[in-house]
Amino acid sequence: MRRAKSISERLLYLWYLSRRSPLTLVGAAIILLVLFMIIAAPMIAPYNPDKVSLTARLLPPSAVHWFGTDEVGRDLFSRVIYGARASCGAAFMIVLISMLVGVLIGCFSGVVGGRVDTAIMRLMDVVLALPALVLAMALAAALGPSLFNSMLAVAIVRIPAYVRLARGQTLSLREQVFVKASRTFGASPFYILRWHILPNAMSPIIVQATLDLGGVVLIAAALSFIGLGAQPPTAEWGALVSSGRSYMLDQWWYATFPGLAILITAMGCNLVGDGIRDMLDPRLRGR
Amino acid sequence: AIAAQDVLVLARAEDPPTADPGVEISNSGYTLIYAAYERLVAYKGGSTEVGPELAESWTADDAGLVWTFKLASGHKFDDGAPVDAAAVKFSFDRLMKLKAGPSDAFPVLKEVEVVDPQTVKFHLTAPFAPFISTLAVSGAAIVNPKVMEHEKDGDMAKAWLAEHSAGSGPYRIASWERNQSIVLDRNEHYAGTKPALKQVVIRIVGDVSARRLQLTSGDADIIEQIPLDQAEALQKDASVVVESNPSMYVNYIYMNNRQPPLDDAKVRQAISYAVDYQGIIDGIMLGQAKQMRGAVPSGMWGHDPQGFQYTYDVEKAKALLAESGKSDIRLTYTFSQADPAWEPVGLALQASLAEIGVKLDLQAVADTTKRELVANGKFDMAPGAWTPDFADPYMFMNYWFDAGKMGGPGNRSFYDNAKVTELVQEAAAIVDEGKRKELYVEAQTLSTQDAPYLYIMEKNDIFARRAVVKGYVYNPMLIQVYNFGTMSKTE
Amino acid sequence: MIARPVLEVSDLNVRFPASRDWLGRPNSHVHAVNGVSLQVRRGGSLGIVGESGCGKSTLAQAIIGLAPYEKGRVAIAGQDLQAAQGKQKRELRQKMQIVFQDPQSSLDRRLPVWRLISEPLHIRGGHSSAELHAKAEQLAAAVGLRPEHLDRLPHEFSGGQRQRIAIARAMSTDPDLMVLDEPTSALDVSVQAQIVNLLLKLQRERGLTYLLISHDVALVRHFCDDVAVMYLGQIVESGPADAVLGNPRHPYTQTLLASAPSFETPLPTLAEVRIGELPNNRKLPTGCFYRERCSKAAGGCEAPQGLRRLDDGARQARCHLAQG
Amino acid sequence: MMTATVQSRGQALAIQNLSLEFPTFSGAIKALDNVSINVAKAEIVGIVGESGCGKSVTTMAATGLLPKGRYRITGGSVRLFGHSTLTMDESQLQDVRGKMVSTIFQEPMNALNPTIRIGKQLTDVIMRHEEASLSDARRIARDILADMLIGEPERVMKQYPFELSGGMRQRVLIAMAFSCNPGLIIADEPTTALDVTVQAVILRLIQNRARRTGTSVIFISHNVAVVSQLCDRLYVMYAGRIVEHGATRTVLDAPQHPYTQALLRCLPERVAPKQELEAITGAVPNLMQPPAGCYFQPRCKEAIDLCRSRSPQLAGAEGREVACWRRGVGLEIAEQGSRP
Amino acid sequence: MAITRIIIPRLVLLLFVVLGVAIITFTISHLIPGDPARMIAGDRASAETLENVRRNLGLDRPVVEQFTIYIGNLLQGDLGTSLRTNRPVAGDIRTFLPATLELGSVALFIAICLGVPLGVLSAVYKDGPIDQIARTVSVCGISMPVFWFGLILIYLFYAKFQILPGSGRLAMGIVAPERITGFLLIDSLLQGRFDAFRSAVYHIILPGFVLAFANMGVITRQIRASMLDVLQEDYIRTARASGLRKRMIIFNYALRNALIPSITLLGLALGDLLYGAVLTETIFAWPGMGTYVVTSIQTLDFPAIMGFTIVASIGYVLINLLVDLAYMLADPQIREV
Ligand SMILES: Nc1ncnc2c1ncn2[C@@H]1O[C@H](COP(=O)(O)OP(=O)(O)OP(=O)(O)O)[C@@H](O)[C@H]1O
Ligand SMILES: Nc1ncnc2c1ncn2[C@@H]1O[C@H](COP(=O)(O)OP(=O)(O)OP(=O)(O)O)[C@@H](O)[C@H]1O
Ligand SMILES: [Mg+2]
Ligand SMILES: [Mg+2]
Repeated sequence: MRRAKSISERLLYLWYLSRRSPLTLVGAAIILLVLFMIIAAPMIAPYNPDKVSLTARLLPPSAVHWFGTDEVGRDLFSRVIYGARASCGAAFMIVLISMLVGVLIGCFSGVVGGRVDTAIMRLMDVVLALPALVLAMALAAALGPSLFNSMLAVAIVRIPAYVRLARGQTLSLREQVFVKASRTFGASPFYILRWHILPNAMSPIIVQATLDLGGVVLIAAALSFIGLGAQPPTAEWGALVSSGRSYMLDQWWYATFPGLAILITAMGCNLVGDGIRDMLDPRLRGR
Repeated sequence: AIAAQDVLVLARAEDPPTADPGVEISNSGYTLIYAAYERLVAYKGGSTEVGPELAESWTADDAGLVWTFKLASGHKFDDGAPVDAAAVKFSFDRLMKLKAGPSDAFPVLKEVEVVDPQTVKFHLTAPFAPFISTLAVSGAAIVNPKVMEHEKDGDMAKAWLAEHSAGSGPYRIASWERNQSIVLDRNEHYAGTKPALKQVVIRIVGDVSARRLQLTSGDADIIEQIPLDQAEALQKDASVVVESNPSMYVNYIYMNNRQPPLDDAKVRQAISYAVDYQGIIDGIMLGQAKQMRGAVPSGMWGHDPQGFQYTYDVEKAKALLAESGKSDIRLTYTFSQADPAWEPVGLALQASLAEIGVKLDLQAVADTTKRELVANGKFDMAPGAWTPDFADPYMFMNYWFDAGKMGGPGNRSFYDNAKVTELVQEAAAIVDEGKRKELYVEAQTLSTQDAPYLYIMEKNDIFARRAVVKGYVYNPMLIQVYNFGTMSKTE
Repeated sequence: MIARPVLEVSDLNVRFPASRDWLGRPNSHVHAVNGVSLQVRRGGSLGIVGESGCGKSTLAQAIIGLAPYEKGRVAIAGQDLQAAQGKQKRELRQKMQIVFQDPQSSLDRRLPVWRLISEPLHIRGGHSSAELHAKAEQLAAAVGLRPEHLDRLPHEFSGGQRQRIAIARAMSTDPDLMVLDEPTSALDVSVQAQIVNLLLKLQRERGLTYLLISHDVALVRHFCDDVAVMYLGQIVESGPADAVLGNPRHPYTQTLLASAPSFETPLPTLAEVRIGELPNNRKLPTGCFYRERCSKAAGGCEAPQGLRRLDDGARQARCHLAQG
Repeated sequence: MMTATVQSRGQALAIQNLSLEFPTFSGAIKALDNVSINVAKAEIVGIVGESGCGKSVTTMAATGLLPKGRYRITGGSVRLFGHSTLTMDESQLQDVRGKMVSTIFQEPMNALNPTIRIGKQLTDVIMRHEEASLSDARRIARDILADMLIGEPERVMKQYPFELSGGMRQRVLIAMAFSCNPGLIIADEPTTALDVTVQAVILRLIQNRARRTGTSVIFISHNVAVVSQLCDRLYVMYAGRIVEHGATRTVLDAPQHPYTQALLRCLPERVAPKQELEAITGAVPNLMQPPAGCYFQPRCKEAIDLCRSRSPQLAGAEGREVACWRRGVGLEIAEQGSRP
Repeated sequence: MAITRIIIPRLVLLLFVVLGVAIITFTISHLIPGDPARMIAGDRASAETLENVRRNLGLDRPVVEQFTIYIGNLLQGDLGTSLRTNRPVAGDIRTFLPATLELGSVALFIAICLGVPLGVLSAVYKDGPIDQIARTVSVCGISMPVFWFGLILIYLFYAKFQILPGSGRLAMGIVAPERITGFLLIDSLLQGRFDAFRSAVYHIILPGFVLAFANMGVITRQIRASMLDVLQEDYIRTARASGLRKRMIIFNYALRNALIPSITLLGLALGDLLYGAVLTETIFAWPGMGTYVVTSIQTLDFPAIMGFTIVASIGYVLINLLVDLAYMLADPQIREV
């Protein structure tokens, strides 16, 4: 009963906050749209995205092909819609993997402390100093270019950010009075991690992850653009821009629409991330 | 800004890796090497036959093991030093010592001997029919022995020659801003007629559209690597000429003869019948190609105009497949982006094979990875592109079918037919061209029946130049290589 | 026979690393507690007063086991806490409980009240959720919270109520000693009175033993049997509350009392209060720690001062000028 | 005595029936309701009340320091030396602040800019309001620091805030407040975060300087004892309303409002050790949904029906007013039905 | 004291990083399926030739030995020889680095000049129309796929309107000035080559802006956030209460403190700049490290990739060292302790 009330209250509160920041609403709308595209792609897409039609090459946007067609006559609108699956799916996996691994390492490092902590952090410094894109490219080159491999690479280079964040949270929470109190009751480090640190550290980490999602959509697309990510004929936005690139002069639509899709999706993630961060910000809360 | 009349600007996508004839193996580098160096022999005009260049005349002993060259006088390196027999010896010694890619054109070279300053002798370990042709390749360029002054850590001046030149060609490399531009200046000591172009500038312009815009605006005189669609668009511009010439650049697909079910010739034949060749040529190549007929392309002697050609015949393909007794075939097409046609061809192939019930998965990998997989036979089907290094059917027949050259060197479908191997080896060892041609035609007939490769197409070589650029002579052996020395710009 | 004290602290020293070299080794220290000895009788209450930064909280934390110490001994019911290990250590820890100054930050804002109150028991283990809830309900009732409060989150409470939750939590293990580190200084006076009443009531009813830390002299006078005045990590005067606060002997205690605002006395003149700050505790002064600020400083103050017993024997002061 | 002479010299600050609210998601917080405060020239006036009762909001509203757009003034007026501050725009306010009225805030730890040297922070203010060259400004700053009994003003001016102790910082802030000789100083709990010994010094410094320069002071505190030592007159606030005011001694010796009485009775210093204190039950009302009638009535032991339905008005003699039905003073007004 | 405390651990870290990066890239380069020898000799190369090339590259030796040799050379500043260009990698990097640095500095300059004021305005007029606009612009910047943005701008400004060049650093006919710093903008001025300067300026506008735009977004967001933090600090209230002018408060009192947390960000932004530069350079055919490393990766030129990676990581650590020092200068509390 009471719970239910507080949930509806919270929803109302969220609505109130987002009304105050219309941009967050825009972001949320974008994300919903993209989710819809991912789930309902077969229903929205007017054509099979991989259907080659050599007679319908490079047609301009029209009522039949909203975004035109590509050099082998595939419908670009359908490809952009299906592209959401590859592009966003990859980004989501990257963020998920790096977040889980990073939080695990970070909390462990923060709780254990001492030499182990130092060693872990130095290692993270090294990973952090690796130019992200280059490591991604090198790994992709080493393991063969594929969405999965470049995903793995990006995930690896993103781990340190989460490690630092989680460790920072752990360290600062460890100094919080309620955690100290728990220690005076004889709580084990594991108990403190389970009951106090993880639940309290999660919100900033989730905010970070949402913001990251936007960045990772860009990176995944960039890798595909350079030819190291998703491989043709997979419809992926970065790869689409890449193939559209050489047709820019005569067939501007080819590269333009998938690029717009990337931009808008990344904006959605960033806007929502910013919004959530503002909502969780205790300073803005009461007002 | 339109470049001056005596300066020719060439825009292309990438910097040549190096300009060292002893190392460089890409056409991109040949542009420089052919402009800066001379060889003993040269292709005659647009033909694949060779004629004198530094060598005035030559003779061979009966066994074909010793070749004697008489050097023409008057040829000078760009520092004024004469080109003599010692330089020839030096160049080949250096080539063989470096033993990088280019040296592979000389598998039987034993020794070069200086007889007198104008006479030089080549000793071979075995008769090698294409020998004279091989002397026209980039690696056979004659290098000024003085480059050894630039030697560092025993590298035979490799580092220096990577971006300088030391030859007797019409031009010399004046400056090289990596990834930006290369300036070729006239070699004042060049023995031939003084070139009309004072300077040739090669600009690196990565983006196709940018190259195209530079051509139409007159900033560039020649642009390379233009996609077919752009070529079509460019053709509409009156001030631009799109050069499209039949080349010996062939696109074919390796079928791994060692790997079931492709080890069965029936299956390979079925696949060969299932492909819509004309569809590919029209749809993907916009007609700028033609279907291959046997291994030797039409521009090369040894080509068999009556040779057997697979046609698009789904029924026959299905029947052959049924004969083979194989079903549920699932194959992988391993490709890279090195050639822009490979991906669409893969897609077309996928569609075609689906019609005969063969499922084809496309697997895209880095080009280096693809090469490695192919070299080690870890693939089902993979597209390949081939150009001859020297003008001899040897480049196709012996590389593609000799069971001793399996994997990387050339026989990438791991085709093993003892009879064919014997035929091509015999053809390589005799000098008589008529006899050789017979042997090669026979080998082609035999091998085409086995369908080790999918013979797709001979592509046209396409680049665009401004109409004011005159005097260009196309030679199918010299893709991306221009006769700058005899070209000019006139209104 | 005098019962054994619940808490015995002897010659406790606590220092924190203040700066480190590049290898991370401390190369200077903050000397927060410098040789404190004290005892708390069962059922009694000891107040500790002193300026901010004099080491009161550090002392409390060292006692409760949150601040490591190198020198000295803390014994609870005769058992040394630092020497204990494992389960025994946890049990010893649960014999002491602490109530912090800020009730807001001492409660995890994500846990419901019943979970907060029963956390020490949860950690001890062996109780079902229902048992914990029931136990929490009893404790809540004892501190004046209603059962319907148990499922709420701390942010739904006022400061005073939160402090009640913290007190209920501290009582959950039936501790021998409760350390109260400024339990009311974050609260309004009206609420302070509620909490003080509650604490006193609990002491009367359950015979709790308190160690109260505060800088409010009036509160300590009201609340405690005994008082110890701290200055720069040392106890400078101690004894029964009425005696020490009614008739201070140490010059520092005198200044402290004179400065405390009151209705009756006007503001002290500037000369009376003497401007001065707590000396740096990175480098401890020599001799009497208070010498620099002391208006009565005289010969003999350069020597380190020990606690000396005064007249009746119940009081001690760390000043050679304090009349015995 | 002193009060009389001071009042004849005119008003420094006159807040008349100021009402103010903060609109929020779940409703408006009625932070101030009909607050009237008068400060005569050279007078030291105290405002006491529990945390959140609106002490700071009152003075910040009067000086225009509340965050723009976050609050709404629903009535009343503020006159500062005859100027209406509520109608001023930001640039006029900028001229008033520091020059006519200065504020000393509660937290000395964060009230000085951590990255700017003390001297610069002081001279910036001085040069903003006085026509002074940098060297003049430095001299003024030095003098006033010395006046605040800061040992080596020159050295302190070269230091950063974090190098000073809390007491020193608060003295710097007081110096800054006094630096342009404003007519009114608002001291918003300037000593709450400090030790008693330091507190005594600070209070003395404020008092001495104010008396010497004839500056009016509003001293905000929740510590009645502190206020009693310092102030001429006293306002007691509860939940956004003034419940009682009068000369300090009168209010403390003979508190009229039950809240004031309870506040004084719950102090430990007035009760024998270990005795139960007379705590005020319950908690301060939620200003979003304040109780009907007198805001104190839910906690008041003497509340009658009238208290639960109608808000009492301040009433009484000039300079000594109480808002309580039980004291009878307001009854007549209530009967006239001026306010529900 | 404080300085050494900051520098020494960083230098130790530098060693760690270089070693770590070397190990990682070296390992990757040996996991790679591609054979560098085949790359040099061409894929038709005979087994014999391959063998010879491998021997020349030292690839026939045990991996550990190869690594030791590599590290030994590294310590002498020798990054090996590029497989593709046959030139020393260190030399290649020296050739290409200035172009990237020039592009990066210009982009950073633009980003700071636009981003900081935008962030300040956005915070000062929080929730107002300016704020909404600034936030939209900054989110656009952060979310912009650099490679696509570059393409669009090239299409518009170069192809359509033909007002700006779309690739390279200098126009066709213009001879590059002597190389002094490698920064064309500086070299051309030093030599009084105004034609080259003009051309260089024209050429850097588009790539500079594209690269700047993303970073501007990040900077705006950061400055806005820290300005908002700072503006609600007590000392700002003090400054307001003492009647200081709004402009003075914002720029002298608030911005200064808001910049301190942003310095750290600047370090990160520089890292991002590198990533953005790689993409921007490929789009604009900018002859810098980005183009170099992309080509190297496409051709699996591992000495070049390793060299680049090591140099980039050293750069990263050094930038962070600088950031820490700047932090120390900006924050007196750290400086004086
Ligand atoms: N974790 C710590 N690390 C370093 N120094 C510390 C630490 N905790 C306390 N200190 C220092 O020890 C000294 C004593 O601090 P403590 O908190 O015990 O004082 P206190 O008497 O409780 O003051 P307050 O009344 O302000 O709470 C202070 O100088 C403080 O700066
Ligand atoms: N910006 C604001 N937005 C919303 N409510 C506010 C704001 N500022 C103050 N309030 C509310 O106004 C009321 C009065 O606050 P004020 O700060 O004046 O209290 P105070 O008497 O100064 O308390 P304290 O002694 O804690 O300083 C409080 O209930 C507070 O929650
Ligand atoms: Mg404390
Ligand atoms: Mg206040």
